[in-house]
Amino acid sequence: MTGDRAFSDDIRAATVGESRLDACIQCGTCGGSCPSARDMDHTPRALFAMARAGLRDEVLRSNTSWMCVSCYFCAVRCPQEIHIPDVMYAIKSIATREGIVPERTARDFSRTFVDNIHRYGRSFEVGLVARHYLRHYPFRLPGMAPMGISLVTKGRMGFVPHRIRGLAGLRTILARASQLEAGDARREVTV
Amino acid sequence: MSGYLYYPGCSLAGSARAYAESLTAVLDTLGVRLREIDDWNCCGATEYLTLSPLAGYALIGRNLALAESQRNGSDTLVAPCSACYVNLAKTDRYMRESPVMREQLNGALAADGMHYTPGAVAVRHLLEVLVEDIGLEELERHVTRPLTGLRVAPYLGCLVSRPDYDRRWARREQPLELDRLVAALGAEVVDFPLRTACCGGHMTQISPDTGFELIRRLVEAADRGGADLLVTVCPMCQMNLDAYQGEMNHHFGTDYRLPILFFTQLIGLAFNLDASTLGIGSEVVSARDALARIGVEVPTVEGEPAPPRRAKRSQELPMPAPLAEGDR
Amino acid sequence: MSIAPSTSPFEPVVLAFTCNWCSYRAADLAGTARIKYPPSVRLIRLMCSGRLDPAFVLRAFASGADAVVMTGCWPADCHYRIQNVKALRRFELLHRVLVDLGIEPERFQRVYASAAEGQQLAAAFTRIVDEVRSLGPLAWGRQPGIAAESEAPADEPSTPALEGVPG
Amino acid sequence: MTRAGRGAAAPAEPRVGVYVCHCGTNIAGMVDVEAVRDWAAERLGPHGVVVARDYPFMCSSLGQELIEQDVREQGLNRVVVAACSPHMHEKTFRGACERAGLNPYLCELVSIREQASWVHTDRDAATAKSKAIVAGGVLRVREHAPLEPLRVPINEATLVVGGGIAGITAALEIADAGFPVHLVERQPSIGGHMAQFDKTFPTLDCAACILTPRMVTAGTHPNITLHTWSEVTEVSGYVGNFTVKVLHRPRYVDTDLCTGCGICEEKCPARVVDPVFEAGIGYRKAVYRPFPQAVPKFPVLDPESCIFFQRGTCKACEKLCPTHAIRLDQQPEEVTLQVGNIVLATGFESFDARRVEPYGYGRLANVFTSLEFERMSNASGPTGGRIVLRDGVTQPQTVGIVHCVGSRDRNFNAYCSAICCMQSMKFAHLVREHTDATVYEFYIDIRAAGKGFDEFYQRVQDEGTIFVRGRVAEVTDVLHLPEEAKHDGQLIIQVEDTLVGRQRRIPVDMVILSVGLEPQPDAEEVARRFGITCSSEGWVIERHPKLDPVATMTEGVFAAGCALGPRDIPTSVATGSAAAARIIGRIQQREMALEPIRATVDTERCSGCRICNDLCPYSAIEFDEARAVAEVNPALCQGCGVCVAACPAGAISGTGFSDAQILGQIEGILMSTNGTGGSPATEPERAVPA
Repeated sequence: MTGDRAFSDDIRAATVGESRLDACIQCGTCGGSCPSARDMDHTPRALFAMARAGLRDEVLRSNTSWMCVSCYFCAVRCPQEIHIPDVMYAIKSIATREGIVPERTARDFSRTFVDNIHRYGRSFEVGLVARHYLRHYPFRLPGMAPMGISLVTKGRMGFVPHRIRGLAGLRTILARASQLEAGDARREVTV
Repeated sequence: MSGYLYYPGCSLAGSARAYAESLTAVLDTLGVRLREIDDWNCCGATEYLTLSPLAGYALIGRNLALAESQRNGSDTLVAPCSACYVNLAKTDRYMRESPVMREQLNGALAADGMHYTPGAVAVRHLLEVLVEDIGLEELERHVTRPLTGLRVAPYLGCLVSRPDYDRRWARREQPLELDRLVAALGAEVVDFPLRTACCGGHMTQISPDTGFELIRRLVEAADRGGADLLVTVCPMCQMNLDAYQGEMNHHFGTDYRLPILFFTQLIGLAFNLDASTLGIGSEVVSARDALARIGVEVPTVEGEPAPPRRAKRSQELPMPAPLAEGDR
Repeated sequence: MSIAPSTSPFEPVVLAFTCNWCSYRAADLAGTARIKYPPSVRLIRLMCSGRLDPAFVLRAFASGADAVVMTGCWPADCHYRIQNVKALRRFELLHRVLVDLGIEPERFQRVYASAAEGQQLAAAFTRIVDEVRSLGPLAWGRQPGIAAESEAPADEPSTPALEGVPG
Repeated sequence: MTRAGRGAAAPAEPRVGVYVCHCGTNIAGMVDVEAVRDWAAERLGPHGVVVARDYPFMCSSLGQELIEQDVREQGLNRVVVAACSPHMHEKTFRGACERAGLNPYLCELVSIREQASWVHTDRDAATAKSKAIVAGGVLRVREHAPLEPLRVPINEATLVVGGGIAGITAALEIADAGFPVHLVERQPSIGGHMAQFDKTFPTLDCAACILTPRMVTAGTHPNITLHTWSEVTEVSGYVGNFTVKVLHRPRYVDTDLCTGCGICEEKCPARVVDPVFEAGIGYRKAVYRPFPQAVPKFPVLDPESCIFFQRGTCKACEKLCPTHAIRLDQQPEEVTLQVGNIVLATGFESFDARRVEPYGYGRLANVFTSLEFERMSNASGPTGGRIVLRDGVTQPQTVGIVHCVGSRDRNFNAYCSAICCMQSMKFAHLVREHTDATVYEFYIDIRAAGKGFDEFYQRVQDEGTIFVRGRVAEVTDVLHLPEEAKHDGQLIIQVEDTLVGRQRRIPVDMVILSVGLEPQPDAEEVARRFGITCSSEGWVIERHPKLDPVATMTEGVFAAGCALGPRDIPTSVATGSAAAARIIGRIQQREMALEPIRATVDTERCSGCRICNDLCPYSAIEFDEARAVAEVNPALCQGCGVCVAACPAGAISGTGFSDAQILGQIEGILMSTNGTGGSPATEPERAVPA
């Protein structure tokens, strides 16, 4: 098994900030610290070993990065100061770019969220939760009704989304950024 | 000390309106002026970076660019939401660190004629501003209704003291700033070792079993510590612990009723501000019973069990002293 | 520059004065650890950065150096107690004079490196070479007034401009 | 001493030999040594080079003979060797010259290995640079003058700082050789960390049984003067002749009268936690001996915890002392010592485990540090050797030992503390010996490279200790319900078992944190006081990490034990002995040769401006009022050269580093290294100065 030896370079390039991924000593502090480790099919440590072994496909198909909650416990505890959450974002973005969806629920939640931003410039909580639950947890909706009603009656759920004035400008910024990212997909983003 | 730039974030304009109302009321009392950034946009939480990092950072960068152009003398940008705070702070930090990042983000911002100079604004969380800039003594000076007898679990969640790449917090796992603030209000701080544990973030949306377990742990630990209520500094934490507490109870067959308030609501109460101006009442798990204790003289009533205290045995070995500021 | 690698049009010559106790050993350490830096950096050993006579710097520029670096112990760690602080004062003064003479500030720099800091020293050398490479060759030596200065005989090291500069 | 520099008699016709070393492939692999040789012969001919050779190993005896032969047969009066760093072989080649009858200071070693072949990757550029370096050497050596080394007498007495096992060893070796030693220790007793331990790995020797005899010998040795409860406050002078000030803190006990009976300690009503010897899990009195075998036997009184000093009444000790030895009005006392050499054996401090927040030390009662466990397992410790939880009673059923606490962690110390793996396995063995508990070891890597170490690892495995490969993420008392309900009151170790690839939560009763070793908190200050350098972490830097591992950059100051870095007992003892051997050798020589690098004043040119007077930190420059000129005292001058650079009249010159030598080297090193003329790089028309 030789694997894709350029893969960890790709991850490093896609990581914003310095990844330090090559410094991993496989101690497992990340996997031990992770609050969502039990949902992951590989611990972060194992994922990094796989990445270094060039198991590109298995890494991109792993749900590990999608289960990351960005709590940064791993980042502050890592004895090698690896920027683990940023590496997770990088792996997710490579998977997204290549159309690999290991974790539909998480991916869809992100998408719905991002979609709202494109529509309004801000997050629209009611729309977000409603769309997400209808799609993934329709059976949870009845159980959640009391909470929903409570939030609504207490004025915590607005039904009219706020649209920012500079939405058109924001969209051009995001479009330009996406362009830069695509053109730069394999170039070093960090220094 | 007047004049902070203010980035409320989407939740404060929506589900966490109580946070927005209470922080406004409290800062008004303290005479601190906030200037909301005009036409800010969503920071993308953790979701945008997932799909497209550069666009995610550009999204955040637009807010920083707006802040810079609207500075007008104030160069501290306050974010009350922990996720917004960390996003803004990280973007600024990475732009400072990496010339490539600086060039690319400003390239994207230029599409709408915008620009951000890294370091132009100092991004800080509301908690830090209250503790560091305004100071506990100043807060204490405004306390007219000490929260005597109220037992509070201080909960920071992630993202305030972590990742903290600029190392502004002495402790990143057990910071005591919120504890000190709660104590300054006259309330009793319960031992709450999970003060920076994860609330589950979006796990309630993508992996409910894990999300509920993370919520349970926090609620259980606060309950074990004897807390009347838990205070938080982040709308996401508040939402998870408050709104999903019922579903969590249902999932585990438990019956916790732990009110979750924003720390600014608690400050407001200690300042003797009207509960309605602080958004109290909008919490899903009602804080009525817990708050009934405030303002009432609560001496050590007979019959009420004294706080548990382990009998000191002669053979007990001494404990190390807590880490002091001067220790290296 | 004739010794430059053929790929680059201009490769500066950087002369670094080193302290026998710290930076010279840091350079030894960089060697032992095979840490790389550009070959255009050449070292001269002194016992202390405090030995650096302004005349050495002027002679170096006059003889073709594109930049001169004074390296030495960290301020509190001088092998000779406090002599590097005197060196620092002299450096600041000379730096000002050189800038007045039209030399870019990047061409005369100082770097601290303890005997253990081979990596840091190599990194500083690399950075300085990059900076000087972008400045281009030093044209100063061809200015008539200065050229005359540099032709002072070897046994008259103190130049009039710096005469009487105490440490 | 010979005066040199400007005006010194240099032979009129320099005949320089250039010798380029291949160093096997170390140099020849990246530098074209033949080209350097040819270039030197051809282009440096005008500068006096009469012979240029290359050789695979110049430092070999054949290589040296080559030089000797040329000096004799070709009448060379200057030699340049282009090889490794002068810190490596300068003495070698000077020796070769001396054997051939040439003054050794007419030889210059220039480095084309550390400064060229090892740091560059472009062969042409490295070769060009090597030529320039050789040219620098040739133009420098032309200006060399014959010198004689300075000879300084060596005071027979030695100062040893730190009374741990390394310092005790060094002191005993030197004292046994018949020379006086002053042993200074900050604590009330010598013994150091080793005195706190119960057993030593991997042999499980009783630490006290092997240490106590040495402590007693040191305490009673006629050649050793103990200065306990004392600190070195000032060091001046130089090798052979240091003057050291030592502050004796008041013990409040007259040691001439005290018999060490211990009644004062027994009767003292003030009982306080002992954070030093008992590592915070035991108590001592205000007047105390840290442990029964303390050397010297005299107690000290700690005014911070003494009731009399704090509140003004008590004096129980004074009243009850049978020999009336208590002196509550004792004052600190400073003594001045004259010594020839110094050994720094200042040891280490344990990493403060409270800094690793997720491990809960200081918050969770049953999390202990390694030092606490050492005291607990010690039969003379606070629990009498019983392994118990913080309640002082309950024996643990399960114990988790955490490796690498504060070590191999860029947030704290990036280095490996070297002893923790073995110490942790020793703990596992001791827990198993004293209790029936199940023991877990949580490790990243097991580092058991010493003699008998891996065998010990296997033994501990055989004893049933469970090894889990994974760095512990956190220790918590927050349970995950319902599956952990039965572990209420226990601690949970959360870790990724990396060999399984799963997060595990392992309930234990007791956690032992195997904390790393750090330099003493005042290491930098001490280094400054003794004029040596330490690394950014604070460990003493050796003169050479391989070949001179106990000497420092400062002549006459040696280091031993953990002051040099984390190490175990045998290595501490070995470095203590090594430092002693070096010093004994020097004392027996009675004097030693020093580099004659000194400043001298040409009184003819001195204008008497006195600028130099205030520049010398050694007060080596005196002003002769009568003649109105400055003079340098060569015995005090250390050769830094600051005055040389500052003299506005150019009246001060520095031997070995004269203006002419350095200016020559500048010209040479900037010489163009290709083309045909021997001219400077950018100004072809400018000639090399005479």
